Amino acid sequence: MANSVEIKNLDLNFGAVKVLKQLNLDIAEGEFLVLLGSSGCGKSTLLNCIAGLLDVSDGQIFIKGENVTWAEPSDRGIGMVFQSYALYPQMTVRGNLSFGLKNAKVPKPEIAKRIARAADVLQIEPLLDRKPGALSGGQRQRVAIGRALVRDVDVFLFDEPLSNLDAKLRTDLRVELKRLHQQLKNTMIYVTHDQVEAMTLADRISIMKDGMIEQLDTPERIYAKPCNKYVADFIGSPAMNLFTGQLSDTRFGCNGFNLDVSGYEFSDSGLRDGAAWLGIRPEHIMTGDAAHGASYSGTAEIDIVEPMGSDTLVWVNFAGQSVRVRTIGQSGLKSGNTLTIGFDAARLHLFDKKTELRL
Amino acid sequence: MANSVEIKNLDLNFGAVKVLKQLNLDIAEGEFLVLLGSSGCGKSTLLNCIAGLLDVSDGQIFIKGENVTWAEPSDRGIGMVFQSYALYPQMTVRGNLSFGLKNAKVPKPEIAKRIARAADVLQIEPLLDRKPGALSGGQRQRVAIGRALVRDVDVFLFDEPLSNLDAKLRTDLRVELKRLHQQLKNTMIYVTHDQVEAMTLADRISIMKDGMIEQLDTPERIYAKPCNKYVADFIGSPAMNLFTGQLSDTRFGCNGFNLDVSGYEFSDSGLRDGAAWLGIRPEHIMTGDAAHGASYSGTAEIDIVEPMGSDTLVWVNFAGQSVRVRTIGQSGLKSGNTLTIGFDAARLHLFDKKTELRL
Amino acid sequence: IELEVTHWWTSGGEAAAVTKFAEAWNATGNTWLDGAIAGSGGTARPIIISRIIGGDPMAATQMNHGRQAEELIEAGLLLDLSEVAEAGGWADIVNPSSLLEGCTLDGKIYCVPVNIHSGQWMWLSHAAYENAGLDVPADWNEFVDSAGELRAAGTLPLAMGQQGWQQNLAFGAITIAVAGTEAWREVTVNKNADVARGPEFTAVFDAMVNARELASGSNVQDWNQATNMVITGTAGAQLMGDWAQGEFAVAGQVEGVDYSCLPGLGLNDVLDTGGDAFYFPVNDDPEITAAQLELAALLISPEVQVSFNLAKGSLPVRGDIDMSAANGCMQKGLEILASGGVLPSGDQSLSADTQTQIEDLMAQFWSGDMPAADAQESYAELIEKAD
Amino acid sequence: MTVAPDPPAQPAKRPRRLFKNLMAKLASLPMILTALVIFVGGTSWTVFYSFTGSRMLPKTEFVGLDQYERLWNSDRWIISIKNLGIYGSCSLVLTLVIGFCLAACLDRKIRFESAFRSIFLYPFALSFVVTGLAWQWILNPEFGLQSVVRGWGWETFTFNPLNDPDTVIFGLLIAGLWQGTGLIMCIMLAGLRGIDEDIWKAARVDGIGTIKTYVVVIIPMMRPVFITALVLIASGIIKLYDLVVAQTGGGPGLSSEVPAKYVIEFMFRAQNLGQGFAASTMMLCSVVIILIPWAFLEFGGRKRG
Amino acid sequence: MTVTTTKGPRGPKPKKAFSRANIFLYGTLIMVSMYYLLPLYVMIVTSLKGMPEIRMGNVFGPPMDITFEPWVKAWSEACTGINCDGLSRGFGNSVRILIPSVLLSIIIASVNGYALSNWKFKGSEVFFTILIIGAFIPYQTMLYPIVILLREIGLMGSIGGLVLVHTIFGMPILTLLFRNYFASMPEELFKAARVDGAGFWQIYFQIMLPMALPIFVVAIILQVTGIWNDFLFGVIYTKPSTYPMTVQLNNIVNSVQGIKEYNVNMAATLLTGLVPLLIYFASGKLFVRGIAAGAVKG
Ligand SMILES: Nc1ncnc2c1ncn2[C@@H]1O[C@H](COP(=O)(O)OP(=O)(O)OP(=O)(O)O)[C@@H](O)[C@H]1O
Ligand SMILES: Nc1ncnc2c1ncn2[C@@H]1O[C@H](COP(=O)(O)OP(=O)(O)OP(=O)(O)O)[C@@H](O)[C@H]1O
Ligand SMILES: [Mg+2]
Ligand SMILES: [Mg+2]
Repeated sequence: MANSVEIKNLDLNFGAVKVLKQLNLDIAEGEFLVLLGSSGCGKSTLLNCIAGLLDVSDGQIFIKGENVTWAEPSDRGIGMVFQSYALYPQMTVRGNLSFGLKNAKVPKPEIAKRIARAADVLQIEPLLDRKPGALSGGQRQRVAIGRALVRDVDVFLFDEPLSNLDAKLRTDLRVELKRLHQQLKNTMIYVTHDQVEAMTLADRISIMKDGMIEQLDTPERIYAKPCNKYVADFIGSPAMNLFTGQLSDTRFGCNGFNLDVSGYEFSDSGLRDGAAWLGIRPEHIMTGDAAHGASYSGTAEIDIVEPMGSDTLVWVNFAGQSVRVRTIGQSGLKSGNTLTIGFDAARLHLFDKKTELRL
Repeated sequence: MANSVEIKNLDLNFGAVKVLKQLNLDIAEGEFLVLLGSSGCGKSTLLNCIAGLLDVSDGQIFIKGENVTWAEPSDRGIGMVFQSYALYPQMTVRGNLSFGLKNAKVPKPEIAKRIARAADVLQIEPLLDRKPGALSGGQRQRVAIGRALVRDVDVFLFDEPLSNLDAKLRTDLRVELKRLHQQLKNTMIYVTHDQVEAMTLADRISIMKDGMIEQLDTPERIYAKPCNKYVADFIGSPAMNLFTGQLSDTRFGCNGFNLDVSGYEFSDSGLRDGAAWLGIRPEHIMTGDAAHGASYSGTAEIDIVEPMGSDTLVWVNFAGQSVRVRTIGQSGLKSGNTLTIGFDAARLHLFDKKTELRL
Repeated sequence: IELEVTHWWTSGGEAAAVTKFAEAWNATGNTWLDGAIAGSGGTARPIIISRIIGGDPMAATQMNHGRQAEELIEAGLLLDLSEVAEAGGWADIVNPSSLLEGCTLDGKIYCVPVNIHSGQWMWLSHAAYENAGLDVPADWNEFVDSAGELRAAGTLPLAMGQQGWQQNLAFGAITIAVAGTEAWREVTVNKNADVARGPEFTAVFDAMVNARELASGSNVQDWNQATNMVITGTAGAQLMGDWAQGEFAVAGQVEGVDYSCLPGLGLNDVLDTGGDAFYFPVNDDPEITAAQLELAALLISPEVQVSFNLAKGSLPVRGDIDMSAANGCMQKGLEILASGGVLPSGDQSLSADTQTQIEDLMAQFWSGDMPAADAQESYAELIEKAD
Repeated sequence: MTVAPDPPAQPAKRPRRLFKNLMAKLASLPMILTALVIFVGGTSWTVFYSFTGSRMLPKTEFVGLDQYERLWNSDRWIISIKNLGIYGSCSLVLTLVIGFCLAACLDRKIRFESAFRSIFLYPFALSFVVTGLAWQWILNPEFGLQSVVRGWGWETFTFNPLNDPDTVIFGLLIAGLWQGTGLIMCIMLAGLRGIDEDIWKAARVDGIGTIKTYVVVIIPMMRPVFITALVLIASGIIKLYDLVVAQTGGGPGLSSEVPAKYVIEFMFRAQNLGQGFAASTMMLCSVVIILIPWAFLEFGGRKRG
Repeated sequence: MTVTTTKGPRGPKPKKAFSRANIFLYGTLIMVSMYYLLPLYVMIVTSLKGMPEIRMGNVFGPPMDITFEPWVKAWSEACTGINCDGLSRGFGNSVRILIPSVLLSIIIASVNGYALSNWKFKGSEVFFTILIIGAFIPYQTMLYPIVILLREIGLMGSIGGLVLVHTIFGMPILTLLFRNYFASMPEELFKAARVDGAGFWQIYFQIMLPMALPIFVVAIILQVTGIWNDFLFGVIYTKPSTYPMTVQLNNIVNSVQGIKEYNVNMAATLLTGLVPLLIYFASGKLFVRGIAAGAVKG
């Protein structure tokens, strides 16, 4: 599969501040790539560079094999959807959709055809003659997508397109977006700091931190095999529990427990000794009877119980720290009681203490 | 247990608009009550009435048995925490905490003592001499809580105190708040439109809609036995699947399936016939082998699969509509495949079609 | 040809006089485009100068002749009128000849003097004195003596407009009357600071302190408002130039009956011979240049001089015309002129810069309580530095 | 991740700097010209000639600092500066105080707000010339305020600021405040409206009285608004000219002279350009002194504005 | 839930219409309003009186005989020098100066503000800073250089020259207003338009301009009043045939003939202030809103 977007050694500085540092990224044709990272890590900046809205300081950008590093945004074959929709408030929806095409001097009948098609795909025909002010948030977002759609672009860029919407709408539009991608098969680059969006939408997720890419992989692998402690901690909600301790061959010991990790799938690095972090996701901690068969099991005092309907989040005091445990809904657990918890070696994560890389 | 806050027949109009309508609410001493509802339903308005920041149009408000309908906010024994923190930006944290006390002519040593205690509870000692501008969002929120704390009030009012914070911080502060409540045992009234917050924090949740209370109950009961369709649809994420059909005694039939509901725990209303809604939460739909033993089982085509790490959300086409199914993480399901799903009568919800009340 | 003429003659008498010019010019088939600028010369001068410098000059403009225009002439911005002057024989007819000298630079003539104004007049209200049951004073000293009684009768002795130039004018008049012409000439023309520090001027400044007291309570700003106080009898007297007479005329008052005028404050029969002149900025259009020269000749022609000066209350610049129609005050002035009691005007001797500073000093002196000695010293310093 | 540094298909060159955003640069040309030719050029020209002995016309005859020496030895200049100092400090303080108080009153959800606002704002629509004349008439002792009050029977009432050298500045102030407070009120009102509603609620819950809340909480929060207002007032004060000319003409005597008037008079009436330029250079310096701290506050701390 | 009606306060808190705070508040406002209205009242009243009545004193008394004579005189009869056509001539000139000046200055300033906020280029901030400092330079400093500049481009004395001067001196504050306003518009809108292939002018005309109405209102109000009220430039850079109304007003008011005709002067003053006054009274609310949008930040 050819690469749709290639980014080579990209640097971007705002004055003295280096926001993107020697960044490399290849995105395949038709891929849905999500850029995920905490606020201020440079996601929007990267997207703006790809769109040509920011001048890169160094490096090159290729779209469909063509060097577009210095091309105008409108000549790059990209469409962009913004968090605040950025619809032109004084134009009707139709005007919004046709603005770019008129600028590109596309003939009238062609414009009408494309708008009709986009309106059909996005189901916004009845809205075409309204102004953005008279649309709901979700409708506006759809029009914003339509604006990219009509321009028949190769690459769609989304900058947190759903974060201004309320939770319910966000879920619905997320699914619509996914369906749209399955239908259009365009390359899509999607910025978000919402993990759920990233996990559900992405073919591949690129986790960014401080202008660099920490891990670029499928959602499943990022969840199951985070390549370092940062990614492990970042992905998953509630976050992974982390314990610091000492690894010696097949055992991990720390202040409070000690367990056999021979069931752990070590990476190729070969390291099996020394100070290390042990991580386990709240949903992988077994409780009650199930815990007894685990690699390690012990008891902990329940601190706080947070019922969330479908499941319950329990905060227990264990090994000198507060540990999150996710268990079934209506668990009947009470603050102050004791809970038996168990760790399964196959579902642990081990990271080197110094490099913080996965062992 | 005495009632800490009592609201009787409260009306509030903004001009001709009736925002609160004959609202009654009793809050017990030490209770953590969450007001939950969609935007614009009147939650903040109710809170402001309790605080005395809005003049009621009709009705009475009692705090600790005293009629405070006309009392000044500062005389009501309440403390309030705002979404935007509303810290005085030019004062240090200490200044913010002591301002109200100084104004009430509390003696200096007493002020110092109270600040020390609040700072201790909230762990903000090191911040006392900073200005709010130099604090992070979470720290500001803590100071805002501290401002209510030092005033030694009976009732804490929170207006979406966490919604300006990012997801991670929100989770952490939520737990802190819960812990704080366990420690202080004050009455707390907490406004939010975030279900997770409501479910995890509340002793009781009051679900509001259009200035009226739809259901007032414990989180567990609201989740397990929503009293009407609105509450059922509102609580739970992703939302409950709803099917409209015909109920005749022990069977519910609709366009696509028909199942035996004799396992359903009907309410006292006695109604068992007529047009009705059937609801089932995504997490209660059984899949694969487990489905076979259910009250009803059938097959559905998978539309979209959304892996979310710890579990997977599957959208299937069933009975002519899109149905959400929540299943385990790494399910291996693929769009286009067929999935066996099953409904368990004990976990269904039935609502009258007309009154929308639970059957 | 339409010629735009700027001036700052906007009071009643002045406007009437300008009309005479305009009528005469319009009668020749040309058009007089009036560019009056209200306020004193101080307001008008920046406008006039910036327009001349800015390359969009008017066709003719009023300016006090004297040193004000020197630099404009040097910069070649003003039209050389020598031709017309020669043709009209101005050198012979202009009396006193100092007027034409003021228009001359390097032997060329650049302006047309149109009238003679003198500042050394005292105007007295008969009504005011009658009310107080007093005789109308015949000179400054008598005036000072009777002032106390006048004030006791509820009449302000001396009307004084609160503007530097009016106060300076009063200073000039008092100087000539009190110190005499010699001392005046030594200081003003020869810039002799020693004389300015001398006893003659001490007397002058003492007299000034007196005058300041007599004028206290005079709250008007403009000179003609002050004149109006004399006309209406709310004030006993005013020190003002001969142009004040125009106001009396407009008010229909008669010299000797309703008011009196005392040249040289009745002490010294001398008058300075300042006056107004017209300058003609250089213009590219030869047609306009021709018209400018025509206008220059017209302004000094006998008929125009008569009608203009009668209206304005000033003296004509030519000695060869019949001014028998003039009223008593003007006749007095003409007599003094004829008898040679003539001084050059301050404008011709002192630069605008120095004048302004003296005016400032006077303004300060009159509005405050500056002691005579301080004022004298400051004045002497200004004279010392004058160029 | 390894990067194969394969040569780009078509090596795209970095475009020339000058031609980037060419249109924006062209469109900004009027601004650039104004800034450079008029403001920088004109100012430098003035400063340059302030070192010459120019009289009626600019001449390059250098006299060093003579003009400045004379300037600072001139009574009139000193008086002008003093007057400006008195007028300026009073005007600054009073405009801010009155402007803020009025804005605060209007912000109290009162009736007829827009009527009051229009009343306070309309003088701003009138020029200083009109302002000066109107107040000259009202303050005229013969038929203005003084005579009216005396007419009511208070025979000894004396209010004649314009003819008293000691108080004439306050006469100017009355008119200046009348004209200028409306705009400041407007700006303050906009600032007050921008204050988070929750702050007010927090203060009420804390039991802080309205006035105390304004003083202790709101005013400190409005610092940027105050700075904007301050700069506006200050720049107006330095330019003070029309009002003086129309209302008092600098009198009585020199008691209401101001620097701007000194500049004009010396440039044109006294025909001593050098002196006028020296005075205007001094004014320029004071502007720069006022502006530097402001520019620092306004542009220093932020990246995007 | 059963509700037992309980004793004690119920319903809205009774509000006293004349609470002490209210009396103080409205009292202050009314007192202050009187101060602000006094000059207007005096001007109107005086302008409707005849000279004899004025001479009797009391500027505050209402006119006993209302006469419109002074207004007529001020408009068309008052004399300056030998021209006795009142303000009427200046009105036409003012309009002819006003319209092009306002249009030109606002167009240029809005484009500048737009370029400064959306198309920053190297040095743009420097020029802007100079411009802003320029706003505070006393005009007097610039008078002479501008005379020379106008001479060089041959516009001295013409309406064109004055328009240019107004445009120049209006530029700093207007540019600031527009820049702040455009900077407060979402940047994403601009980005979206660029992705849509719109250029500098297209974005300006099709996206920004239609959204900038409030600030245009403020700019127009400021410029109309500023230019209409201008005296200094009007008197220095024009000539009698092109004098604006304020200069005529000054001429009429300062041409004292005998005693001052206060009624005519006041009528003239009112006539001159009429245009900006009307604009202010008509647009009070918009002005406040626009000021909030363009001038006050932070
Ligand atoms: N115009 C600018 N000038 C200077 N620094 C900037 C500018 N724009 C962004 N930055 C800085 O660059 C960094 C990356 O910003 P960017 O907007 O790309 O973050 P982001 O990952 O999109 O964050 P968010 O999730 O909050 O949108 C931030 O630290 C920000 O402060
Ligand atoms: N001052 C006011 N004047 C008129 N209507 C108002 C006012 N304040 C609120 N409302 C209306 O009252 C209703 C309830 O507002 P309220 O702020 O209580 O909602 P909310 O439940 O807090 O919503 P959110 O979750 O968005 O904060 C809304 O429809 C709102 O439009
Ligand atoms: Mg971003
Ligand atoms: Mg709310």
